[in-house]
Amino acid sequence: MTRATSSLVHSPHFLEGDEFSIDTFALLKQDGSLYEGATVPDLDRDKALRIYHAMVFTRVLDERMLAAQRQGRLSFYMQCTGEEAAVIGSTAALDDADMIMAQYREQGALAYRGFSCDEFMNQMFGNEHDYGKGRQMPIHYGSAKLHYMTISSPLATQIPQATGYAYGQKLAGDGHCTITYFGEGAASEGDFHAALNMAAVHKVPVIFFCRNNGYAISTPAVEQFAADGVAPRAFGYKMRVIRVDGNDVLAVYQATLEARRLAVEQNQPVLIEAMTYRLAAHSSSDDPSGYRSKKEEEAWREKDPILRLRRWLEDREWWSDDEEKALQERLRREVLETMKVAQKRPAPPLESLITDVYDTPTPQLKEQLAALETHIRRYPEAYPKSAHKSASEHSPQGSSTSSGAVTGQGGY
Amino acid sequence: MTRATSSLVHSPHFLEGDEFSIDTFALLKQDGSLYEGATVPDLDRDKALRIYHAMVFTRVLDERMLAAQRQGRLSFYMQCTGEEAAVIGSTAALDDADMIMAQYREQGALAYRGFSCDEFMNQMFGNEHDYGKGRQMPIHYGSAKLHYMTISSPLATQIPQATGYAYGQKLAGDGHCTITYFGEGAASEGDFHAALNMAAVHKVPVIFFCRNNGYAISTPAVEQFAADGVAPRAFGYKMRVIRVDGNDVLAVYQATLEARRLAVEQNQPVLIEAMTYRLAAHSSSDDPSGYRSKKEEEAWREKDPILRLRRWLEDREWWSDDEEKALQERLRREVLETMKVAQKRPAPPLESLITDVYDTPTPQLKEQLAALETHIRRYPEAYPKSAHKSASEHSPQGSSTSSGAVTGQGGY
Amino acid sequence: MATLNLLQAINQALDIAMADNERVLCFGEDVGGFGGVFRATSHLQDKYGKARCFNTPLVEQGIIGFANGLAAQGSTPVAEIQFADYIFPAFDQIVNESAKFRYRSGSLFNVGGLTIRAPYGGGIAGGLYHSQSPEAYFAHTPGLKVVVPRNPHQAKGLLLAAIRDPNPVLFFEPKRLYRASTGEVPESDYELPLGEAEVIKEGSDITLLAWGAQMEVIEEAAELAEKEGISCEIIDLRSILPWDVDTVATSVLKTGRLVISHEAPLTGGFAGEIAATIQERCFLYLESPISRVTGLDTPFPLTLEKEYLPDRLKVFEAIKASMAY
Amino acid sequence: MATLNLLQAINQALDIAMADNERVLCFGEDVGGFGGVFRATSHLQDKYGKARCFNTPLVEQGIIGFANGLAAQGSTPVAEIQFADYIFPAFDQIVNESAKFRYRSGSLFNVGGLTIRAPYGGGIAGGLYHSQSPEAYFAHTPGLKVVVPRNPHQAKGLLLAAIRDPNPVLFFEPKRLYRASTGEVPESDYELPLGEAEVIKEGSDITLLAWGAQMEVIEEAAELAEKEGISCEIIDLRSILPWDVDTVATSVLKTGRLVISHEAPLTGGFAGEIAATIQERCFLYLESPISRVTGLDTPFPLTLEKEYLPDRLKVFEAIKASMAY
Ligand SMILES: Cc1ncc(C[n+]2csc(CCOP(=O)(O)OP(=O)(O)O)c2C)c(N)n1
Ligand SMILES: Cc1ncc(C[n+]2csc(CCOP(=O)(O)OP(=O)(O)O)c2C)c(N)n1
Ligand SMILES: [Mg+2]
Ligand SMILES: [Mg+2]
Repeated sequence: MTRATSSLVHSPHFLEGDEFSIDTFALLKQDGSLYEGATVPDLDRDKALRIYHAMVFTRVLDERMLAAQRQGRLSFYMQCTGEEAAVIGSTAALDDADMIMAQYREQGALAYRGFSCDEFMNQMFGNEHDYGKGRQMPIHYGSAKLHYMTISSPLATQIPQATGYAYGQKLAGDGHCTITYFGEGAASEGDFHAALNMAAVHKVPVIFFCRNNGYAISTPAVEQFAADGVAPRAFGYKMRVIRVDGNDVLAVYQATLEARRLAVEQNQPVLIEAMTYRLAAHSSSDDPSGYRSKKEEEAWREKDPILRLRRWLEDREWWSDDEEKALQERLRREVLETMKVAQKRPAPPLESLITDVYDTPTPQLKEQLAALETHIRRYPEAYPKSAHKSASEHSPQGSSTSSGAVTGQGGY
Repeated sequence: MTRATSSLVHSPHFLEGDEFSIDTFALLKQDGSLYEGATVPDLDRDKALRIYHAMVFTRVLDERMLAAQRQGRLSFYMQCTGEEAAVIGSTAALDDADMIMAQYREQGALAYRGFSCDEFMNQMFGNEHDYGKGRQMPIHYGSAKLHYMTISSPLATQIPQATGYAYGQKLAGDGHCTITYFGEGAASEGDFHAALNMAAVHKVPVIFFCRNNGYAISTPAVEQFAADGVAPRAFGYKMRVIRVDGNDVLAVYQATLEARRLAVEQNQPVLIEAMTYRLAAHSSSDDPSGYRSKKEEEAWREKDPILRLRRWLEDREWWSDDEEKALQERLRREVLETMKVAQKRPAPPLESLITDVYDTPTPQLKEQLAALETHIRRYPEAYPKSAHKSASEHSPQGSSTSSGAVTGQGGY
Repeated sequence: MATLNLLQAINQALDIAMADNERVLCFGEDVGGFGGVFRATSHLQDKYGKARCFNTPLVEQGIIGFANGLAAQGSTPVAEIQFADYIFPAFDQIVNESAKFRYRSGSLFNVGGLTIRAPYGGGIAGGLYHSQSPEAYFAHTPGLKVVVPRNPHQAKGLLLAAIRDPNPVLFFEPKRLYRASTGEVPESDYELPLGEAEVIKEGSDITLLAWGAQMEVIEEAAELAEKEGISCEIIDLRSILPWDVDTVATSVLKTGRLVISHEAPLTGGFAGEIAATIQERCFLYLESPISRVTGLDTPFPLTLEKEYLPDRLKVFEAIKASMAY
Repeated sequence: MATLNLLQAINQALDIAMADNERVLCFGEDVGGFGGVFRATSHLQDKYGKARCFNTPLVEQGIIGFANGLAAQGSTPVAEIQFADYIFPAFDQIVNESAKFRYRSGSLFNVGGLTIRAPYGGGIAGGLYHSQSPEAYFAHTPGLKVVVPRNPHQAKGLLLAAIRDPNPVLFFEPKRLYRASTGEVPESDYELPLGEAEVIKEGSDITLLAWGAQMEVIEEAAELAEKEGISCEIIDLRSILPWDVDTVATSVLKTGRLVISHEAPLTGGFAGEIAATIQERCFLYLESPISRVTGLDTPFPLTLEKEYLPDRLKVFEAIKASMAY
């Protein structure tokens, strides 16, 4: 695999475009110690542990949900594994009311903001409590109260939207910015180009956060672009840029802190390229052995971002083995129990098929729903999720819950 | 107006991306003498005069056709005025069988290749001799034999197409390349980003030639991008780039010669940014006084690329006042006479409405044509361009020719 | 009341909307200081500042992506696409994003503030790429509203309603009428309802249905028909999506005959949807097949555009054919 | 003859096309060494080299722009769009460019070599963005051909015809059937005609019309109906554009009744075009309104996708309603 390689620097120097070789900003070594000359960012114990908890939760959630998918309980899943530092370190550097417009692999950001395990589960099982009303595939979370825009599958569409959102924030003058996450693959889309150029021209407080994890499904970065990563594109738009070790949560945190300052105080859009690696498969539909070596994966597994932070926390005596054990157990239990409950919750009501297309259903939609209701009343056993209870007595074993034995091949 | 400014160099140095400040390559001063240290490219008298003739023809054509548009003889026109050196100097550096995929302001390239005055006129009047069969607005030329792709109005679509075309040339191994022209405005489209990235990844022999003429209709370059022109984007794709004085035909010629060598011999795509100025209105529908000053225009009129080349030719005694006078007169006469004839030629046959939608008309299209024929036979005087002569006796004064008093507000 | 042309009416609607609500923004290619290539946004930058009325870079997918984000943030963007023919680079942002934003989030987020304006249609010697009528592409997309005004009075009222409607609206302006259509327009702030067709003229023998610039054509055809004693009911659909089935069906139940006309190609055009729905609703009342008078199934031509377009004579012939069936 | 699934049939068609003509190229996101996320292009890179089968960067507008250029140059590109839901960023390149390339140049140039493959359709727990059926968007675009196969045998023959057809063809593959549909497929190189519908089963009471994965559904509905003594004629439209009006009209002239089914939303779906055309062609022979059984006018849902989809029971009900009219 050919990846961007460059020497390391230890302070968050934003490139102006007058130098071209792009260094990588890093603070924390894999053993939990700092690089020589590196200084710890301003991060107290509470915040460090909030970050760490979110990282561990994300890892546990990912492991359990992938297993659930393998058991046929869930149609689809996508793991953040290996990229927790990039996602959570950056979110932690924001104000909790800054807008997040993510791609799909950023569940860690939501976990950091306090999305509950139950909320995660309800979305994944598309049950009646899912904010998205069971309309999108698993992992397409959204939360208005946590300022996390609902995920959209078409890649890169959120990038120019983030520019627009942030332009609105700038006009509102409320001191907030928007961060948008995307993969190095998505950065090839035309929407990426539009978004960065418009942000630079209109001086918009937006942070473009590229998770360069080396692959877009099976396509290695070397077949995605000929350049040294995504970062040099910033010069083409006259945008500040920094490259950061994406497995180093401290560096990501500090880089994003500085980026946010530039965005909010100076209306300077910023591009951050976090060099990381997707340790898991692209999704539950994918098997990476078809396109990369175990050896390569192993090399990156050595750079596990969670372990790296844990060692740093332990060095500071902010964390211990016992606490780790207790946390892991609690989270595992929580995930499993919450999953059980969520999976049993009924599907959203039939009416949810036609609401939210418009602010209020059109006459046509109401007619279509009425016709459907009549039809389902005629064949209740054929539509167990939505047939009236009285009518669905034929299917006693709870097949009216939101997810039966779904074996999806839907997404990729 | 804020425009890219940088110091001048006098040899065609292709930037690798390891330096960032982008100089402008120039050879010829406005007085027709060379910059100190500059050397003349390999250009014999015949070629130099071929270039010069094409430039003068283009200027004359533009003047006459704009006047024709003003008289209501033509629905629409677009001038190349001010950019003749950029367009013709680059085309002259190619093999005549290299593919040209232009935007719309590159009639000079076609003139250089030998498109006849009659061919120009037939297109503009959309008459029965127009290769495009009267389907597109004036200036949407195309020539298969001259390897000039028919112009398409949607901006930037030709840029990724050029990448694909050149990829095909590379596979064919015939030693040809493709050049694609586009404005600095069109370079904002997503298609631009797609095209350059794909060309770099797939090592395609394509030359991306950006005419940075300072405006996209009324939008100045400073509202188009925040960066120093379009050139720095090349680094983001790891593509060779050169900036050239677009009013200096010698520099454009030599830069393109080198670019072609890189493309054809090394499968290296190249970006050329030619700094120039649109001296005329955007099109016959436009009035630039609404968005820029006469003073600015005057400053650029001082840099007239045709005059610059003429002076150089005269210095070499390759050209004289008498020759100039004779050429101007001949071209003016040719344009006027050819126009008269072309304007009187009949419209394409009714059948041309349905041909070329597919390789052969579908049954539906044949039915639609038959119905239309029946209809026109019923109301011949309402469709003077297509009614049978026998039926159209009501309209004796030649109103069955292709263009009546068309006063279009179609394009912009 | 003043006599305005269609462009002036649109400019006035934008002006009122911006004065009324400081979150309304107008942007697009050349819409800033220049006021748009057709001048629909003239003077708005002077009046409301560069932050609220501005040029964008030349990238339609970016314009609509940006507008989607702004709308999600709670602003009321009115984005201009310079010609409807150039809306296609933004198709993904409109069809996959604007249209599905509210639904996919369960209404946590929406882009209801969004309005997209674009000049559309032929008859102005524009050829392939300055003449298209793309309404049917969007009419297949639940979540969008699609509106087409026929004259200055309608344009002002419908555009104000579109801007304030809590759903994304595509507003297609018949550019052939920009200066050609003039009429009395109240100076006040008024709205005309979206989703409602308008019966322009009552009649008993046959219903004629169109929208936008094509209204003129069917009105002229009706005049020809009336001379032959055929009484035409004329309906302006006004909203293509959602469309007013009831008004059309009520009319056809009365007349038993329907001719629909649009400039876009026949196959897959919106007349097909209307015909399919009305034959179902009015089956037993139809005295002749529903007839469509449309552009040919080809790209838009230039020299022969008169031949291509569904003009009053073609509509007149369709009326006679329907009556004689 | 071997028993193949739909994916294998497609892979075989691509293999044959590439072996037969060295100017055929296959590319798209992940189609290279990996063979595509569904494995439709498996082994092609090994067999024909990286120059002819390769990954592209992740940019649909670039993929189709590149493909248009290649086709104009005289090559025969077969571009894959990973899911039909992701074809919209390439909409401009397809609708404004591929479709109009030949016409606008007066046939000086064309992109007739182009084929675009994309998996489409629902029923696989794909939700909003892995389920769409966008054929109607393209069916409104003269210059394109649109083809949808129903099973492996059809897929191979139609895809070979599409690749060799001298016009740009969109080939939508029913991904729900990729592995679910198996059948005998000749090993030979054969083509099935574009633009021709196929009468799958003759019948006398009512005509059922669909395409792609929806064929299974109407066949099952026909079985239910036959049990009640209703004789169904079943037609696979196969080509959406241009479509075979004659075969459908001939059938409806015989049966007097027509039910059309597709997964895409009702409004603006292609069934509307068919209904509009057939009510005109067969007006005096229709014994009941032409009926459409389709997806709802909403984005594609997930949990309630069974409820959303036009299944055999819904089609069966429509048949009965038509018979009882
Ligand atoms: C417009 C669009 N095209 C294609 C896809 C299919 N797809 C889903 S994820 C993916 C790869 C994305 O790679 P990258 O952006 O690097 O993100 P990563 O998965 O590595 O986090 C592809 C091609 C899509 N969702 N949207
Ligand atoms: C996709 C698309 N959007 C908008 C337009 C309308 N339009 C035609 S020319 C033009 C400006 C182009 O500017 P530039 O690329 O700089 O070329 P120049 O006219 O300066 O040569 C615009 C906006 C178009 N033709 N296509
Ligand atoms: Mg990636
Ligand atoms: Mg320009």
